[in-house]
Amino acid sequence: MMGEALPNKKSIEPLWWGLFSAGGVVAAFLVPIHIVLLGLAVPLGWISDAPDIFGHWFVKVYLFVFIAMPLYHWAHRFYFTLSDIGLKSFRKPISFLTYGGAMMGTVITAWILLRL
Amino acid sequence: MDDLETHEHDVIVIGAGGAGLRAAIEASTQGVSVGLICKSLLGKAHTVMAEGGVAAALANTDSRDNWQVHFRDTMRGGKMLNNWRMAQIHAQEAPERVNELEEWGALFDRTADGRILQRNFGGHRYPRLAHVGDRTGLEMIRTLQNHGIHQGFEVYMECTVTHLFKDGGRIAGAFAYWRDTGRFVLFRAKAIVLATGGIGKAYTVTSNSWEYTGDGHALAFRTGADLIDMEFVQFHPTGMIWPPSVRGILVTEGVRGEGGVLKNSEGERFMFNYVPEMFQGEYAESEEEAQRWLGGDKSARRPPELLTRDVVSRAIRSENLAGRGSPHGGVYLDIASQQDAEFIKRKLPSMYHQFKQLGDVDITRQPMEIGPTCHYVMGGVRVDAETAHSTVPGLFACGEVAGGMHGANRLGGNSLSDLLVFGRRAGKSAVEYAKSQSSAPEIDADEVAQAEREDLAPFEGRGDENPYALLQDLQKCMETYAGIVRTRADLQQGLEELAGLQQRLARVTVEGTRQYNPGWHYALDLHNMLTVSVAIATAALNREESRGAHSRLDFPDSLPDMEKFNLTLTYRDGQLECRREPRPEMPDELKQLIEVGPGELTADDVAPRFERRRGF
Amino acid sequence: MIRPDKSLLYYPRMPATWWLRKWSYFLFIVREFSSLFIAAYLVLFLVQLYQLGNGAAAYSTFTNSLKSPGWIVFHAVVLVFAVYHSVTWFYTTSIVIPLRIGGKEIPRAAFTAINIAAWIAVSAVVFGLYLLQ
Amino acid sequence: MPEPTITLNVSRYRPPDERVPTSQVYTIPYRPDWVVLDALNYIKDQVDGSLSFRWSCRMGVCGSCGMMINGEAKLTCSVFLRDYHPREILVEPLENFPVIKDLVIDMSDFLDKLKIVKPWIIRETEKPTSEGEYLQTPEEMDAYMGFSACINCLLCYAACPIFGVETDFIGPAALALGYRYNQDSRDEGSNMRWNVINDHHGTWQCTFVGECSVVCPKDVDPAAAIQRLKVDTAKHWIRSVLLPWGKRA
Repeated sequence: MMGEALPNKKSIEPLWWGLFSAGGVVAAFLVPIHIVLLGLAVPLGWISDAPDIFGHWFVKVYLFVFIAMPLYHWAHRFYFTLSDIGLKSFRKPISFLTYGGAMMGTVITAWILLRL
Repeated sequence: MDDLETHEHDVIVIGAGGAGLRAAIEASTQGVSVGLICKSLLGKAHTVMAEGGVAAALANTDSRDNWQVHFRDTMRGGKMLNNWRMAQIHAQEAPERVNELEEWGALFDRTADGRILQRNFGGHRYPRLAHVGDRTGLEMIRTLQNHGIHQGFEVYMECTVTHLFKDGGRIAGAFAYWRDTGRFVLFRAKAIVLATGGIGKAYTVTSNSWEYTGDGHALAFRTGADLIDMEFVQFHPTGMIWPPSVRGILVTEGVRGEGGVLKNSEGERFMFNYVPEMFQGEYAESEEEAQRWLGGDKSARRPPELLTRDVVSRAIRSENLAGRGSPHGGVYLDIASQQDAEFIKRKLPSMYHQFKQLGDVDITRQPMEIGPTCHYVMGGVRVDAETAHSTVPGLFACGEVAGGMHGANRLGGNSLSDLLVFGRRAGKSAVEYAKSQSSAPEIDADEVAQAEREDLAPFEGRGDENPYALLQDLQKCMETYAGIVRTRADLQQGLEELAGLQQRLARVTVEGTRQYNPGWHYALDLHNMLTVSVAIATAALNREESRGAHSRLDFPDSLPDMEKFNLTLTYRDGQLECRREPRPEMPDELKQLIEVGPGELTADDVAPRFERRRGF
Repeated sequence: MIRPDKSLLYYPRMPATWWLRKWSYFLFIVREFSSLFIAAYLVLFLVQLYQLGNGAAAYSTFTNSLKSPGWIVFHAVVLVFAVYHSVTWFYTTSIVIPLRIGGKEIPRAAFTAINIAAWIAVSAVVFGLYLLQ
Repeated sequence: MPEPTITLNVSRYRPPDERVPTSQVYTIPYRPDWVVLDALNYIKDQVDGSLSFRWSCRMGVCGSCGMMINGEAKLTCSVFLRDYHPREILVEPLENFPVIKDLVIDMSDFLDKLKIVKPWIIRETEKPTSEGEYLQTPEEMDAYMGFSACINCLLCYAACPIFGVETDFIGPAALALGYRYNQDSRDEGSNMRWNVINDHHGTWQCTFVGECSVVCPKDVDPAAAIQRLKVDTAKHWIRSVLLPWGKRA
């Protein structure tokens, strides 16, 4: 049990939670329509593919947010889910995998978008 | 005794309801070591069940109110038998205690301009009860608990005290057992504050919970302290009566305060027929006038449903005897016809849920079936008004376990203010007393060994008496012979049966181990309940008149001569001694307050309050 | 707070499979795992963009492979999780950030409905813009 | 016709002889107007005087009689036998807490947690009581009133799997209490609570399962309180990072 006075440490959790929330919003509003468009409608031939659209710079900015943010959403949820279902003793490595993965994903996303 | 767990404090408070918490808070702010012992969990004491509100002449809702009117209402409600000094202190200090509680974080319903809202209640001339919906007690105990937990007093939870020890004449400590392990524990203390609440479990139909077994009354009594006014047991007029499993559960007086009316099976508002002489002229005389009052007309007088509890309880009983009762022996309490559903749900949310959930009744549409339920004991440990000191040096009492404050009948809302006012005073004076003791009192090892033997006796298989069966018989005995109305023959019969129960108690045997054993706990509680029951019946037998909550069929009138004394009980050499204690003369200025009409009191006293408000 | 004896207490242990005990717990875990499916989809989409950067040939090879039944099923499954995420997200948002109109909190269901309407509108806009390109 | 009966399967734990809970089956007369607590009291009074459980008010306000009824956290004074009859009723102690005996749990840890959220009004300068109450409009009161109705019954802790996994989690009721004081217009102490709330065992441990609010018998909605605390704490964090020179307690 923690004592009366907790150390006044600067926890970074508000930052992760903020990114998680932003990612959750992006995912909630945009992911389903993207799947419908690019994962189902185009492959099934309902509409034609339009890769040129990805070349516009503002679409690149949009895609950066669209991809990177939900990665933090995943990282945060997955980190807690794994510890909720009993892996709390592996918290450290899991946090490297999840939050680290999201950060790496951000860099990779930027790189891929820049070379388009 | 060497291997006995022992704790030492300057002040020990027994009981963690409102009074005990307030006493412990006060004592610990004075910088001494304080221990708070409670037999159930912290924050679950009976105060939590108080609903309607806490009475204090804040004059927020009606500017005509002040302490003098509150004092007058309390004395008249108590049928002049109150310790006038206590009633005076109570009326004077209650507003500050309520404000203090508010400052500690208590939530109260508010007036539009942000002050504490007050509601009407039986016997109070003006709307006086500060409240939050109908869960005021919960808010109070939570505030006291939350304020108390950072005060630094030690809490001993689920720990039941069974004996008090003295060193010479003064208090020295307490003997208790942990409920969960059944192990014994000794507390050394210079001063002990009793705040153990009431005795309601001695009756079958009661609003009280299992904790209310008169522990403090019995502990004090056996330690040599006087009990006072024990004949006065309050039956709250509105308890649930149907279905049987909820019988006795309280229906707050706030229902009537918010406009609820009482009707008999013929649909008549019968309370108009029961206004006692003392209150003639103060209550509405027609339904029309009562309606105007409910509509906010200040010239109209309050409806007779808001008469004091003793009067209403007896009226309900009379209606039943006359064949105009409800099917299950009560009457109807109807707010549905008086207020709209939205209002009822907002002002009385707990009542709405309680009836919906437990009784399958929608109180916004249907009347409630209600009847009297044992609710409060006015009698208790005789204490000094200023200090809450009992007749035993070092032993203090506050809250319901203390006697004198409420006289022959308590007004609704006055118990919550009582426990704040006198809880604080008891804590304060216990510290003063403890500091005045130069040497720590000693506890006699033989007495401790004796206490241990007595407490363990039920495990020794001395007979085949079941504690629950005994408890039920005790409750039935008190309900039958020392209930709402009494006669000499009944009380004598009751005392005889109580003597029989006393003998059966010696043969009680419990099964199982000492760990959290409810049978054993009951067996020990029964000692206290029997002690208190005998005290009640004896006092009731000795007061040959009817007054307040004490109603004698063989002496139906209040006798002026009997107003001059209280009945005091003392335990001496194994014998119970009942004597008439003359009441101290009240100063003339207080006498005047009671005799004059309330309207004449206001002008001068109210003005300074408003000056102050503007400054705020 | 003084407690006498902790040695006799029984300490229950929460099994790792607690989320199978109750339907509401199970739905919670599904909600949390939806983030994994969404992330997986996004990684796949990243690969698509990467292939686009590798030139038209690489890109069309990749998009052709998305026509296989396996990938169609994958997308369908992810879509279910994504929609589940959206709906639960909008509902939880109504709890986290109460919408007040005239000082009163509007009902959570109403706020959720508003969010869902906005979601459909946003989806329509994205759909429209893509078609118009 | 034989009298109808109902069966209760009750968890028993009797140390020191038994070190793990067992169960005991009681078949008692069935009364449709009885709540589960009435049935337990019947067992204790008439069948088995050694059965231990806590209760007090019988009216859903003291919060003593919380138990697991068929796996759901409930106040036993508020659930009727008729909702289960003729099925058997499984009665267990509240989940996630150490058991003292039978249906009695140890809640002392919770009382310590209450303390650390500082559930009292904190003011920069205290006002003497003689000046009367703090003014607070009905609207200001409404902002936190719903969060003040907690009866410390611990059903929310029993329903919270996160607390089950990590008992250091401050948990729903205590955090909701902190939120209640932060929302109170009379209070100026939210900076003093920030540390506790921002702790890993504070709000951040909560993953919003939401069951605490479902089981709460007083509609306190601790889940909402905790999520809103997260928002407030995140805002506070941003301020403290972006404006580190700003005023902070």
